[in-house]
Amino acid sequence: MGDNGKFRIVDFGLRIERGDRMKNVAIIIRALPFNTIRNSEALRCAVGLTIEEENKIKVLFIDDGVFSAASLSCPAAQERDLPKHVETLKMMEVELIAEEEALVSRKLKISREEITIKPRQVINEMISSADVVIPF
Amino acid sequence: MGDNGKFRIVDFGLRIERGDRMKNVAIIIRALPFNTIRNSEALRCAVGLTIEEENKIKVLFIDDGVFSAASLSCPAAQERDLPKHVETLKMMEVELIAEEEALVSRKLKISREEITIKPRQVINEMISSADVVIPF
Amino acid sequence: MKLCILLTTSPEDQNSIVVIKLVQAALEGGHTAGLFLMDDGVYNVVKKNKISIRFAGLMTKGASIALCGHTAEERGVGAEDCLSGVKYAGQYELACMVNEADRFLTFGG
Amino acid sequence: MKLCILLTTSPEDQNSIVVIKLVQAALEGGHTAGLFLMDDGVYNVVKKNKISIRFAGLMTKGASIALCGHTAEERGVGAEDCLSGVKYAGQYELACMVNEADRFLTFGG
Repeated sequence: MGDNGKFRIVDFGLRIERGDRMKNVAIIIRALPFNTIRNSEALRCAVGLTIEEENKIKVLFIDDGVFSAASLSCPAAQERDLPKHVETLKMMEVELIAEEEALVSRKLKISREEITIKPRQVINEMISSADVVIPF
Repeated sequence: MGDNGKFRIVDFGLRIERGDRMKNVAIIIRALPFNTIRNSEALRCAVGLTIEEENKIKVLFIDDGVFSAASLSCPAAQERDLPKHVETLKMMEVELIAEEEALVSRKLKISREEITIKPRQVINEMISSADVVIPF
Repeated sequence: MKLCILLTTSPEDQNSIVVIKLVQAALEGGHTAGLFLMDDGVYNVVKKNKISIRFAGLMTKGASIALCGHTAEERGVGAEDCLSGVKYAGQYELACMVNEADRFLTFGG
Repeated sequence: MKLCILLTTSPEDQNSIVVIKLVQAALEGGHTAGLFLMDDGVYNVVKKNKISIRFAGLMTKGASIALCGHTAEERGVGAEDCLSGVKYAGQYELACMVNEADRFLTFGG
């Protein structure tokens, strides 16, 4: 990327060649939604990670995590600011994806348009091609 | 028990008729041994519960908890004082019981004589007949 | 009836809210309630921890709260860090609670 | 190589020991290591918490440690409660770490 005008920050820790550092980050939400604040923290973390523009974030709801994706409009989810986080993430062009098989086997539906549904195989490929995977 | 000389402590909270208060307590250890200090805490708690002489304690290793029962002599277990706790419990006449089916399916053996092996059905009956069940 | 509860998880876990609501309901129903905190459960009554105000409220309404001093010390949580009224105790306290309780519940991980 | 680690569990979890040993090994191998603590993970660097001395040791050897001030505040853990040298930061710090790291690992519940 040397010639396209990307700058170098030589005095900022190890982030020497910023232009080379586009990172694909996969945040995985796989646990039941309301037993801890963990899933809310995962979304807050996803929002935070977008601050560094060189991070390209995906949020993947798999296994029991799809309960979080399916229940975003219920009072408990609102209490934990989940809808607000999801709206922010969409605004920041973060992809939010829920696992099709997990939804089917749990007879769940996604009502929020921010979240797209994809087969597990596709999600697995996203995980394995990510530079950084952060499971919650 | 009114006539057998058991005393009453009328000024000690709700513990009015101490003689009537023999409690069967089942402590259940069901998780893998070394990921947290939880199982060590369970045994320490069991030791503590024997201080009140009216508590009759059983420690039941079920499911993945049998790994704790089977690995009492390994260095990680010693680091967490598990053997010491088990010896103390035996001295205090606490029953230590591991689930037979869980051991078989995990191909584990119990080398410590403090721990007896019983079928799940028997353990289930112990749990359901206990006055207090403390799962760890 | 005397309801006693052992809580071993930090305020991060939903357990704290369930326990608070259970104890409130018990007290409102005219029952007695005692709490014993152990392991990360001790963080629930650290004064500087926001959730502690709700546990203080339970004590105001008559609940008794004790904690395992050993696990608190391991975490650097001294008696002075905890809500006033919380009994900085030991496993003996838990042993007595277990024996005295008409209903004893555990909320763990 | 720069190794960065996100730790979200309290010292009760074995994660803390694994992370300490990983970071030690990385530093001894001549690599750079950064830690970010979030949720109950912030308790690992509370000065009064016994395990914190081991994290202090990592900083002496060159590791950098930052934490999520928001989650610390929720727990009543102020900057003054933490080891000196720990950066009381925000999710921006984590975002940068994720971007800078050659290897990024998460240790959660």
